[in-house]
Amino acid sequence: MRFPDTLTRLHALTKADNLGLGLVVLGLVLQAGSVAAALKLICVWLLLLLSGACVSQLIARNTRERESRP
Amino acid sequence: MADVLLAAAGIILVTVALGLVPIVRGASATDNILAVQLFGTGGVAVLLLLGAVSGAEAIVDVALTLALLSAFVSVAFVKSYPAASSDVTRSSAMYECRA
Amino acid sequence: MPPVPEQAVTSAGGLLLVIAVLLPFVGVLIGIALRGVHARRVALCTLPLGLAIAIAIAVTVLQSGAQLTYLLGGWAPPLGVALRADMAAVVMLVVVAVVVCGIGIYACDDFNPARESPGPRASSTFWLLLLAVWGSLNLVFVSGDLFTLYVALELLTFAGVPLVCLDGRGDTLRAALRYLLFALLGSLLYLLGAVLLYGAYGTLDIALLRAASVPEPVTWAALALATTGLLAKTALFPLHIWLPPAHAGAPAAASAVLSALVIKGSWFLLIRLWFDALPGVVTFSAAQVLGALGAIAIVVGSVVALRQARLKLLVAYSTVAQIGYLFLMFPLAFDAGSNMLVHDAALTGGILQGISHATAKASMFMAAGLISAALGHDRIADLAGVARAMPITVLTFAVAGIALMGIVPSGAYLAKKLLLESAADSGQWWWTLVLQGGAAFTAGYVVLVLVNVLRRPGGAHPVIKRVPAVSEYAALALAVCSLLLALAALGPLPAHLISNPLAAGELLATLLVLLGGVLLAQGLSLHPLFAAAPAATMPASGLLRRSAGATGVMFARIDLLARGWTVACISLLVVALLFGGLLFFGARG
Amino acid sequence: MMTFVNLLLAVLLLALAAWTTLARNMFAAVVGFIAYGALLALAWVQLSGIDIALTEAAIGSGLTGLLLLNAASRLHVNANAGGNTGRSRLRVPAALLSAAVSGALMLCVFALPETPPTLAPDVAANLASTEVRNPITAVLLAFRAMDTLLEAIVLLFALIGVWSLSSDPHWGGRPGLRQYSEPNGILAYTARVLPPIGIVVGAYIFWTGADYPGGKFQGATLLAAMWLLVLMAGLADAPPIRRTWLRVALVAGPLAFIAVGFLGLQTAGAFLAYPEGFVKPLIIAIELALLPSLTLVLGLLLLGAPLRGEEP
Repeated sequence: MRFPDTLTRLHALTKADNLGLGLVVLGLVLQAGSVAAALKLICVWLLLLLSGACVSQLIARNTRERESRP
Repeated sequence: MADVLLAAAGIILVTVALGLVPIVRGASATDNILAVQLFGTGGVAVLLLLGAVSGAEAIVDVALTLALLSAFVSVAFVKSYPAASSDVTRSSAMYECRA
Repeated sequence: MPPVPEQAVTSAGGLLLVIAVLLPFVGVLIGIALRGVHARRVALCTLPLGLAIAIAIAVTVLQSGAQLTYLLGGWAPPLGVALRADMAAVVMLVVVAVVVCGIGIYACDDFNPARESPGPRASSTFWLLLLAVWGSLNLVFVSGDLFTLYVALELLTFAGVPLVCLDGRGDTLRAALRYLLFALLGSLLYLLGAVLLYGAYGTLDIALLRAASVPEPVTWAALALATTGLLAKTALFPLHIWLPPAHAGAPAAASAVLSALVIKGSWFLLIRLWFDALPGVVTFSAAQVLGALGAIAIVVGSVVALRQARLKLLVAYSTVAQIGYLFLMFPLAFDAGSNMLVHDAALTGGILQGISHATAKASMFMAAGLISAALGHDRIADLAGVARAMPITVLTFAVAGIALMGIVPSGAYLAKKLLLESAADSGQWWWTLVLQGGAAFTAGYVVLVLVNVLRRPGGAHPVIKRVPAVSEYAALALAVCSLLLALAALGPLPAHLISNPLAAGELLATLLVLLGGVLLAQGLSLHPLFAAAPAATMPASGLLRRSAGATGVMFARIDLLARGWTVACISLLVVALLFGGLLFFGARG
Repeated sequence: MMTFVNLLLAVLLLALAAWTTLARNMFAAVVGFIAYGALLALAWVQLSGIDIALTEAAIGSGLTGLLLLNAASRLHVNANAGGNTGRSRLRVPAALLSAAVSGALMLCVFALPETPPTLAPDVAANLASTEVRNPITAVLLAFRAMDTLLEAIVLLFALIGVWSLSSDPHWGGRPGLRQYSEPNGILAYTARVLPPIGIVVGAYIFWTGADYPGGKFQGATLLAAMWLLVLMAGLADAPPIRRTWLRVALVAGPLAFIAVGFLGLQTAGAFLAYPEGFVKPLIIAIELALLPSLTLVLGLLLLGAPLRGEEP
């Protein structure tokens, strides 16, 4: 939490989003009971990947424009 | 095994909670929403872990819902606090006064 | 949990209860689907149907002599939900139907989408909300389940709040928001109480709770919370933060709905809770405090009402006082022998009081609305000449005033008699003072208005706009109803209560009440009642009047203070703690 | 380990609640509230209230979050609003009183019996006759169906109230303000990609509700959120509230519910009873009819009063 500005913090956040959750899901998939359950877990991860990507783009732009204005 | 998963869930919770600390200290609005985004992701992870521990499949549905809506809230934030740019323009004019 | 046999079956004709609740709601749904202009038509079709169903329920109950029950979905409580209609519910159903019809006829011309003002928004919304309030109230009266009652409260709140800001002015929006927030706070407290009761007894059914509940900490807490929430929604002093601005700012027909009907929902629910669900848990001291809050409400509400410069605010504050009157039955219904509240003369009197207030206050608001529409203002000091220009409306005001005062030929008179009798029987003489004093206060502000409208106009003809005759007659009809309906509701009249109204004792009591009212009005009103009398000739009364004026200012300050958000919320907590403590210590002592 | 996680959750919940209440900055409080909603969903999962967790995640955190964000940004424009206007002298007694009430409540809750009386066994015993496997659905649509019907109607009342806040020239017009965004921007992209997924998830949550946690309300919330996403990106515009299809769709759900109720009168002998063998199909039919109505109501409630009359 010692990153100097919002954009770098965003950078750190996306790591947690993508990689952290990905690893958690990977671990859980290995011990999931059924193929369907495993697929569902992967779906959750994919969904977060997608939404995370979109949202971080949005926030980044929002930040850049906010900071370039004043 | 369950203990390991629970420990993981606990660690994620603590980390996510630490992520909230900057808000307490009065960070910018964007930082706040970043913390919420992190909270959403962390919540999803914890839910998945808890689901694996308790074996209740429906918990994954809660995670799905949370994942979808945390993205939704972030979009709402960007629309509510526009940077007056071309991509995202005014969304929050006020109700006109009808005095 | 042993099921209570006679309540676990649907009785013949029970379906009427379902229809009574759903008919207005279906009207709302169809009204939404058909858009604005048709809303009024749908509502006007629904009104007579609903009245007919209310009467049918009354006939069914009177013929069978037992309460009407309907098990929804065929599931018996505690699993399912039962609708029940006892005598009290039937009376309320009929009276509300009559009042809603009266208001409908009155508003027929006001809220006509074909007219320029108030515009299609307000006129279609009003009719939908009128039906919505009606259905919600019916649900409050017939529901036998605490959670369904919570839903009914929610329905009532969401139907009532938009009525406040129908005309869309900024200050009415503020009043509506105030009402919404405080009412939701009340709902939440009630819900918390209901949840605690379920946690303790595993049922939400009122009849089963009555059998299962015992005085213990959870029940005390639940009752204290639910009572506080309901008091906040009924706007009993000091929780009347939202009432005066909301009732005074709304259009006249909407004020009539709000003041005559909406607050009766939470009031009736409180009766259900205290008398039917947990009568063994309430304590003498808690009932006394409820009555005491009522007494304070009478004094503060009446004094502040007398000091208003505007007619609609005067009527709104008189509601604050009348609400206090509605709570006097709680201490009087307390049976020292069984240590619980009992269905007896005091409850009958209280409900009679409630229905007289519903009809009389509706017609009073209508009369005030008509006067204000005709004159273009409602300043009390400038009402001279109205009596000559609008005799029917002034007659309405007077009749409604008589009904509220409880002097001789009215239902409220019987109500007062019943309450006085209970007070004498149970030895609680102090409530006699409150009952008579309250009547004098009511007389005060009725006389204040009447004196002003009867005054000879100084200048030109004051009326600037003609009001529709049908509205005038609708208001008058409701006022007359308030005299008659209560008599009908009582069924066979208890003979010992009826005495010759012209007998010396009765006449003296009436005169005393009126005289007290005149003195109060003279002392407390903003302008001297009889301005013609030169003030210099009465130095003593001048001094008296100054001190009375100081008292008035003090009460107005108290009212203003109590209606601040912070103080109101603190009062809420204090009342909750107070009731919790009283139930706790009352049960010990 | 479970106890540790639960304890951690409880502490976090309390801390977040306290902080949300005490926050001076309105926006920070909103953010705190959204996070609190997510945390509360976790807590409900731990309490085995998965249906409630779903609802909390959807309504408490998602839709309410949007509502509060919008409100906060509007008040922000109104700079003078917000802040502490209460009398500071009264804050200490108010806090003490609140603490006293909470303390008394806590004592009462601790006084509850160790195994509280509950209707859960009754519900379980009668579950078979409702033909659904999710006990929550059985309670909501069989045992206490009336409450569910009335709750659907409450939402419509609230919508009437919200609409009535419009001004006369705009009555019947489109709610909210027209939203714009760059057609090829990232927001538009998000609003094109997420809703299909969201709709599938919403439909799944709705469908699974008969047998597992889920149902019409949570499904409708997700669908409404996706609809709002499309509106926020400016890909579509909110319909004017005078549209007949809109109004019919709004009331179709509750009306169908009532109709099925009266059908039960004919076939099963009681209002809102279902004939044997058709219970599950009828329950699903009611839920299916309520789904679009609820979606529209929730979306329109968040959009607010009509602010635009006829415009090009």
